[in-house]
Parts: sequence; C-alpha cells; structure tokens
Amino acid sequence: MTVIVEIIKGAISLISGMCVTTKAFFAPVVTVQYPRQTVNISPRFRGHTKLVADEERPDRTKCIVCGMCERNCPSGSIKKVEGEKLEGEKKKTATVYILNYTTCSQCGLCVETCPADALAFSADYNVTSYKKEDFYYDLIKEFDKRKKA
Amino acid sequence: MVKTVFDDIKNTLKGVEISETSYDERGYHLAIESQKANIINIVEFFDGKGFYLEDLCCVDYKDYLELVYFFNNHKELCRVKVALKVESDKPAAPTISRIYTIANWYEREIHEFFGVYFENHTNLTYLFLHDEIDCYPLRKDRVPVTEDDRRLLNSFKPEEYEDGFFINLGPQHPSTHGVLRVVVKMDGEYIVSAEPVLGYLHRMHEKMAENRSYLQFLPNPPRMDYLGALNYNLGHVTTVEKLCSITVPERAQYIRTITAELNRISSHLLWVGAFVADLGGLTPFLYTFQDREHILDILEGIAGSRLTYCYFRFGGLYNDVDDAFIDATKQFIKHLRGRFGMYEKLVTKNVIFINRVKGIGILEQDKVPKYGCSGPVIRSTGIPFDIRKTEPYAAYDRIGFEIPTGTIGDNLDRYMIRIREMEISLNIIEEAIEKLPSGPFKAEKVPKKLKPPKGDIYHTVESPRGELGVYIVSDETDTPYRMRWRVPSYSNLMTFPYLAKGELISDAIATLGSYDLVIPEIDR
Amino acid sequence: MGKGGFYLETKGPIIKFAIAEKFINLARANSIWPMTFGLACCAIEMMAAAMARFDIARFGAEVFRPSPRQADLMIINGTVTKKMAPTIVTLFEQMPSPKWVIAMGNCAISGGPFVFEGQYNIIEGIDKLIPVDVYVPGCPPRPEGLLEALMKLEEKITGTRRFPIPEQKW
Amino acid sequence: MMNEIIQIVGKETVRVVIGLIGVLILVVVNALMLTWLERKISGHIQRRIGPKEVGPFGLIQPIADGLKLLGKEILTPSNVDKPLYFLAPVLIFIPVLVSFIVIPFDVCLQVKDINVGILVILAFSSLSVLSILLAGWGSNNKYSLIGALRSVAQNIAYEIPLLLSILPVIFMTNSLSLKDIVEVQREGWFIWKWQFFAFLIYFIAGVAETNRTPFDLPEAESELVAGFHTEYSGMRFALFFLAEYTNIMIISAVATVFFLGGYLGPFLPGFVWFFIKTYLLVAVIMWFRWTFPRVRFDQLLNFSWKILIPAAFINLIVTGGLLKL
Repeated sequence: MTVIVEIIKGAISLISGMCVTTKAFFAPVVTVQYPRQTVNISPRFRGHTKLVADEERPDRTKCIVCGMCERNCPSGSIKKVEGEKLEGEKKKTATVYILNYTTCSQCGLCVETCPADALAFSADYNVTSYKKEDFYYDLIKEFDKRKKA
Repeated sequence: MVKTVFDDIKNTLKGVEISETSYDERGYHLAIESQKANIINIVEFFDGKGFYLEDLCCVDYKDYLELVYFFNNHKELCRVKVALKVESDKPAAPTISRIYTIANWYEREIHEFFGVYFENHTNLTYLFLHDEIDCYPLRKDRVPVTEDDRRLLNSFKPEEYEDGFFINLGPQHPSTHGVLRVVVKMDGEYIVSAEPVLGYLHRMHEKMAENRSYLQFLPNPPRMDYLGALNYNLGHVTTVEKLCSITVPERAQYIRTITAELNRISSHLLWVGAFVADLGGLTPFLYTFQDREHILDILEGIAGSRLTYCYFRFGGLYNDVDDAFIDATKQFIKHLRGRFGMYEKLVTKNVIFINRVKGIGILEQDKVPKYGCSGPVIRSTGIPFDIRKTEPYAAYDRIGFEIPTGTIGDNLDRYMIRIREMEISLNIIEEAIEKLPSGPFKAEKVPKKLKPPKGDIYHTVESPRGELGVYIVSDETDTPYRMRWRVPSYSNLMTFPYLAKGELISDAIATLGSYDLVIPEIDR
Repeated sequence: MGKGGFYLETKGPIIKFAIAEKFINLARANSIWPMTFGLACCAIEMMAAAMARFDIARFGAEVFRPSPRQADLMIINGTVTKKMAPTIVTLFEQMPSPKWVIAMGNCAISGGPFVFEGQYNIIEGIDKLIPVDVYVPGCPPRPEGLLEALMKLEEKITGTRRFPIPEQKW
Repeated sequence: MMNEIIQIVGKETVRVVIGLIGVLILVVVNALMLTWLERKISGHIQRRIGPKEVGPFGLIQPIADGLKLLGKEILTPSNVDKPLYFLAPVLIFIPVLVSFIVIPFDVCLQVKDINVGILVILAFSSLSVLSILLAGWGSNNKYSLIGALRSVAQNIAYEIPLLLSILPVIFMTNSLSLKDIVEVQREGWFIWKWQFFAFLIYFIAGVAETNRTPFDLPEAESELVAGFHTEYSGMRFALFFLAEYTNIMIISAVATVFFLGGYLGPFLPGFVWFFIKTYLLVAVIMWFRWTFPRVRFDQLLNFSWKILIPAAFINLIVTGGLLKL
C-alpha cells in the first residue's frame, strides 16, 4: 500500500515540476538578441583603458607622462609611455602610450593611481580579432580615432 | 578555551615552548615552537582534543624552513600555531598524515614546492606540478629537484601497475566543472577507489604574491575563486588591513557585507544549477543563470566586471555605491524570494531528484576534524561552524543571522543548506541595506606603499565554499615575504576518496558536484 | 602529438567543388558545435553565453558536445598550464576537421595576468600549441565577446558577415 | 515503361519499393524536424529563443547541421575494432526503417499490412540494442563500453513491460495487425476503454527504450561523456542521432496506433490526425527531457522489475479476466 502512495506522491511531484516548465514555456523569453539588440552596459563597465581628453584642450589627452600607471600595473601591461615637452608648456604631452591588453586584468589600479585622472575605462565590450597583435593598443591613436567618431 | 588548552599543554607536554599571542594582531591565540622529536606528540594532543588541522604550510627563511601547522576547534575558537623548523638542505620532517588525513595532501604539496621530505609518508608523489619542473618553485633560492624526487615526477600512473578497470574523470569531463582529474578504479558500476589529481590549473598565485606588492596582488584573489570573487577579494584586503592596522569606515564595511553576500548568492545559484545538471536536469541550470544575471548586472554596476571583481581596496572600496544599486538590490531580493517556490517545485520536491541525493555521500560528524572541511560541507553534518559567526569581519557582527545545519551530512543536506543560505543571505543584505550608514567609503590615510610591520598573521573569511584562510609573513617591505592561501575546496575535496568508495559512478559524480568545487581555487 | 606541442595537420579533401564547397561552408558556419570544455573563469562566461539571456542557440551553436569527436569548435577559455597542454593538444587532434579554435580571454591569448618573470607553469598563449582562429580579449570577456567571435568565425568561413555590427559605445 | 516494370515484378513489389522510398524520406525529414522541434521546445522552456538566425524561425538549422556533418572529416580512431565500429551505425539505422513499413498512417497509407505487424516492430526495435552494444564494444573506449552495457540492461528490462502493456490491447482485438487494431478503435480509443494504465506503462517503458531523460543513462552526458557514441563523428554520429529521433517517432506512433486510435478522428484526413497525435506524444517526451533529472542505474532497473512489470502483469490479468470470463 505504501508503495502505491509513494508512487502517487512521486507522480504528483513530477507533474508539478512539469507545470513549472509549462509556465516557463509560455512566459516571454528573456533573450537579448545580441547583434540586433544590446544589453544596457553599466557606465562603470571596465573595458580596456582609454585616455581622457583635457577639458581645456580637447584635442589632447590629460596624460602627463608621469609613469605611475606603468609602475603600478600588476602584470606589466602598460608597455611604453612616452611624451615630449611642447614649447611654451609646463607639462609633458603624451605621444605614445602602448597598452598590451592581452595581459590586462581590468583591476583599475592604473586608473586609480593616475595623478592627472587621465585614464578611464572604455566600454569596448565586444572586441574580437583574428590577430592577437590587434590588442596592443596605442591609446593615443585610439584617442584620436574616438575623437573623430 | 584558550586558557585550558594552554594549561593542558603545559601539564601534559613537558618541554614544549608555548606562548600566548595577541589574537587581534596575529590572528591566532597560542604559538608553539616544536621540535622534530615532539611534533607527533603535539599533533596527537590536538587530535585527542578534537581540534582540526586548519592549515599546514611552509615558509622558506633561507637558513631554515619552517613548517607551520594551524589547529583550530569547531566548537569554540582557539587557533594554535605550531612551528617546526627544519634545515634547509635535505629538509625532512615526520609525517602527520596518519593522524590527520588532510595532512596527506598538504605534505605532498609542501614536498613539491619546497622539497621537504616527509618520513613514512605513504604516497609522496607529485600532486600539482607538471613533469618538466626542475626546481622547487616556492623556495627563495633556486634549488634544483633532487634525483630522488625527479623519479617521483609523474610517477602517479595507476593504470600501469594495477590490474583493474580504470576511468579518468577529467581533466576534460563534463562533470568536473573544470580541469580536475579523478582516477577512478571501478568494479562494474561501483567505485573501488578514487584518487583526485590536481594541478591542471595551478596558476602560481603564491609565487606571484612574493613578486608583487600588496596592492599589485589585488587582481589575483578574485581569479582564484571566480565564483566567490568578492569574498576572496575581501579575504585579501581584510588580512592586509589587519596586518597594517588600517581602520575601515563603517559605510565601507556594510557595502562589503552586502556585495559579498550578493556574490555568495550568485555562487550558490550557479551551484544549484550545476548540481542538478550533474544529475541530468539541464533546465534548472538555465533558470538559476537567469537569476544570477540580475546579480551580475548589479555588481557590474558598481565593480565594473561580471565575474572577477576587483572592487575592495585597502581601507575601503574602489568607488561608492549609488541609489540605483540600492534599488536594484532591493528589487532583486524581492525577485529571488519569489523564485524559491519555483525551485522547490521543479527541483527540491522532485521525486527523482530526492531519490538521487538522499542518503548519498554521507560524511559523518566525527570524520570532519580529520579532513578539516568547512562551509556547507561541514554544516551539513550538523556542526554550526561559520567564520562569519566565529570570527566576524566586515559588518557581520552587527547583523543577526542564523546558521543552517543539516542532520546526516548527505548530498540532500548540502543542497538544502545552500538553498537556505541563499535565503539567509537575502535577509543579511536586507538588514545591511537598512543599517547602511552614510559617510566616507574609504579610509583617509592609507599610504600608497604599504609597509606592514615584521611578523605574521592568519586571517579567515567565509567564502561560499567554506573557510578561506590567508597567512601572510611580512618582512617590512611592500611585498609579502610569503603569502599562503588556505582554500576550502581543497580540504573538502579530500573527503572525496572516502565518500566515493563503494558508491555507484553516478552517485560519485553527484557527490563530486555537491562540494561546489572551483578548480583554480584548489590548484591556486 | 609531440611534447613540443605540434599538432597533426589533417589534409583536406582531394577533389573540391566550388559551389558545393560554398554551400557546405555556409552550413558549417551556421552549425558550429562547441566542445564542452571549461578551463577557468572564462568558462563561466561561456556558459552565460549559452544561457537564456545571450542564447548562443540563435546561431545554432548551443549543441555543446562533450566528446571532441563530435565538436567543431574548441573554445579555449582559461589559463593553459603546462600540465594541461598535452591534453588540449590531444583533444584538438581528436576533433574531426574542419575545426576551429577560439581563444577566449587574456589567459588563452597570452597567459594574461599570470605572466611574470620566473613563471614555471603556464603556456603563454594557446597559439603556441594549436592554431587559433579568433581571439577574444578580456578578463573575462563579456558573453557578447564570444557571440561576436562566433560571427567573426562565420565571416572567416563564408567570407561575408551576415549580422549587423552593433553600435559602438565609446 | 512503368506498366512493363509492374508486369515484370508485380504490383505489390512496386508499391513496397515506392513505400520504402517514402519511408526513407519520412525518416530523414522527420528526424530533422524533431531536432528542430527539440531545440525550439527546450529553448522556450528555458525562456530563450532557440535556433532563429538560420532561416525563418531557424527552420534551416537542421539542414545546416546535416550538411555540416556530411562535410566532416571521416575519422576512424586508431584502436577501434573496425568491422564492428563501421557496422554499428548502419545496423542502428536499418531496423528503424523497417519498423515504418507496418505502421498505418492512414486507411490506405501503409507500406505493407503484415498480420504480425507489431511483432515486426518489436523484433526490429530490439535490434538497436545489438548495434549499441557493437558501437560500445567496437569503439574501444571505456565510456562507450559502460554506456553500451547500461543500454543493454535497460533495454532488456524495459522491453518486457513494453510488451506486456500492449498485450491487453491484442487480447481485446484478437489481432497483431496494426491496421486491425486501429479499425477496432472506431468504437472508442483503448486509452479510454480499460487501458489507461497500459498506456501509461507503455509510454514510460517507451521513453526508457528510446534512452531519453529521465532514462538517458546510456549517453548520460555528465557521467559518460557521450555514452556509446563517444568515439563516433561526422556522418556516423549523425546516423545515431537520426536513429534516436526516429525511435522516438516509432514509440509515439505505436502508442498512437494502440491507444489513441491511430489515424481515426473527425473532420481532418486520417494521416493528419495520425501525425498530430504522434507529434503530441513526441512533444511530451521532449517535455520530460527538459524537466526531469536522470534516475540512477539501480533505480531504473528497480522501477522496471519491481513496479512496471508487476503492474503490467496485473493489468494483463485483469483485462484477460474481464474479457474471457
């Protein structure tokens, strides 16, 4: 007798499980169809870093070529930060800023330690390429590209 | 407790150097300097008292190596550090793996990384490292692998000398959730013995810690346990804060609690899905991921990434939370509470599910100290052991919550505990949000270059998988002299050979799933 | 498979028919079955891509085959250690051609944050062992990154991109 | 020309040949459709879309899959037992073709009405066990072997309740011919006439016979990687895939014939009714798969030997007693 009771109880539990999936079947889908729609990405999203434009001279970056980010990067992703002193100016202007994104861990230490607040995270969330060399960014060139866009 | 243990050792173990230490500074109550001759006696003493071996690690001081044993008690907090010095050339020490089963793996690990030879160890083969390693990686000086050990490299090949039906679960196998390999000897569908092989994802975290400053090590802990990233982040930060005596503002403490609990829920959600997927039901996996996405969105909104958050900083946080975060969290609490009923109908009450997990993989309460397991695994046996209660960190001491416990320690208990813990985490978050004070989110005076005072510290936090311990030896520079991570999955997995023995292969896979293993955490 | 990490080069068919080839390529590009293969953190994001919110199934790529014999695509999603490397090469060889590899995440591309002087246990980039078709950087990349890689792969196989390029969010 | 051929080989042979070609097309199209259906159903149960981008509603997806599998490298692992390894996928596919010969899709839409029709189906469907065993043994892979052995034990255990549950219907119709069985049901479907439990038992055993969740032990993904077809790739794997889906179709079709009145139904033509009923049952089997976890091996056998078989026997005795006394 107990066997029959157990079987009936089991069957009821299975049927209630099937009710759940039926309900889900008729519920609207939650899919965001990526290339056609995109998820709202938080403004704090951490992509690779980018250089921020100087408010006073929007065609240039805020970077003062101090090398703090380079020294602080845990994985040595920031390969080369170079700049030159333009005539009649106090601060240096960055000319080369090579970021090896393939070793970056998006920890934000460079952004945090930057004394000039020249670095920020970009929202490049879907970068792909056939070559890994494409991820050696020159942030100055990226900055110029973004400026045009 | 501390006093009685102190007196007992003084009385029973003659000639042992024992001293009381400041728990607030060091993280342990008693320190014992032992000798090779009496280490076994000391360990047996703690075994008799019902202590468990919390951690066993090694520190290379160049002139000598120091083996550090940590003992603790599940019933009442009493952490004892036992140090044993061994000479640096041809180091050797007696094995304690006969007394504590978990020491078996710890000793193998130390043997690989430091070259310490443990006398009378039953199986001192390589557990972590690959075949072509030519030195002991964690030694300060480059010490080439000895001729004896070279022979041991890759000597673990049971298929060759034993007659039996062997199956390799892994390193690529759908059930191991990563790159764990378990060599299983089978008799038909029944398991005769199971032997995990680790190290397929050994990413040298402990070595890296010695090469980087405290600050630069920040991105590493989240990658050790990618599911409980914030908890690991928290473990690292709180330990260093304690070492440098940095006080953290209240607001930051509460936000740490909220985010760490959110992270715990997301980890448990993924586990519930993966566990049922191990049992063959795929749909709950997608449902839990759907709920998990809400948490990921919330956490991405403040920490910037979806998985390996690097959010906590020494003395506070990377950035403050906004109202959107609070609203989203409140909404999520409401949402998830509504979903539990669905999970109950779909999974918890399902007769097939219950029959698959009930009474399987039973871990008895008295076995627990031998393995030193923690987290839901230990709570399933009925021991209410939770670091959040015993050694509160962040804002856990200001929030009331209960610890769910199981009764017999089977897979069903472990499942129920995690489900219950999610509900409790929701309560914690709710209370923390209510109490969330305003104020700064970051301590004002945190030096850019941390130079902690000389000494060592052991600090623990409760990760979703159990007790996470961080042991730091500082030498007054801005890089740790040695940073040791005691990870929960490691000691939990150690029980697998015992639990799997005599089980059906499908049950063993359910048991393996019930640990909630994260492989990079085990391999470090 | 050699210890140096060479993989066996499998020869293509002797006779080729251009139109049929084009047709089959179209089929191949739209029916990429990945292997169930998780290494580390990025594996969770790979799973997330297969789940309801991102739903890789829309492109017919949700059939995760646990056996390499039935898979077309290997997603290297995590750090490759020296102990794991021979296994990965074996798995890659066990897959029937045509087969593709996506290196997902910084660890698979170059060793990621785990590269430092004196490292003794990781392979600095999976492309040192097996040929990689598409790289997805990030630590870990968002699931969209993987979906984008799938489209890049389709572009590589068929020569054209079928899907719109989503708006850039600078 | 046509008439000459008919004269030479006889009308019946031509009919069978045409029927066979039809069956072959049906099997392939049906299997492709079912893979699409499965992916769509699973998608919506999991609140996602499923195949969408390949063709309208993803309808071309199965064709793309098929073409891709055709174009895959023909790969033979080095240590396999070659004759058995090659034989298995072929052998699994032939019985499912034969089974379709005797199934009546409509009053006059049947390749051949054999008077032992159901025996043909049962006999040939048992053959699939053999080919699974061959595949498991020939692959020289431990997972395959375990999967194959599980499959054999499972199929033997569930063949008995399967047979026992359709016996009462045969009692009531006094015929083994599928067409007769359908015709008898003009007075009422057997599912409503005493045989509801027989239908349940048949359906559960049928799910187990086709190795579907919750009884998918031979290919249990989380345990045995891919079970008996772990080592198969490309077209050979496709044949296993095809056979699996066709088996589902056969099990559902037989259930329709025996319990749900086959092609009988108002308004619509017979074959439409037949396919509606069959596909409904197929959808339920898929629904099972995306709801339940998998049972364990010993539970599986216990369930058959301790519950299904006694229940089927009781049902048989009760039916026999009621009819013959």
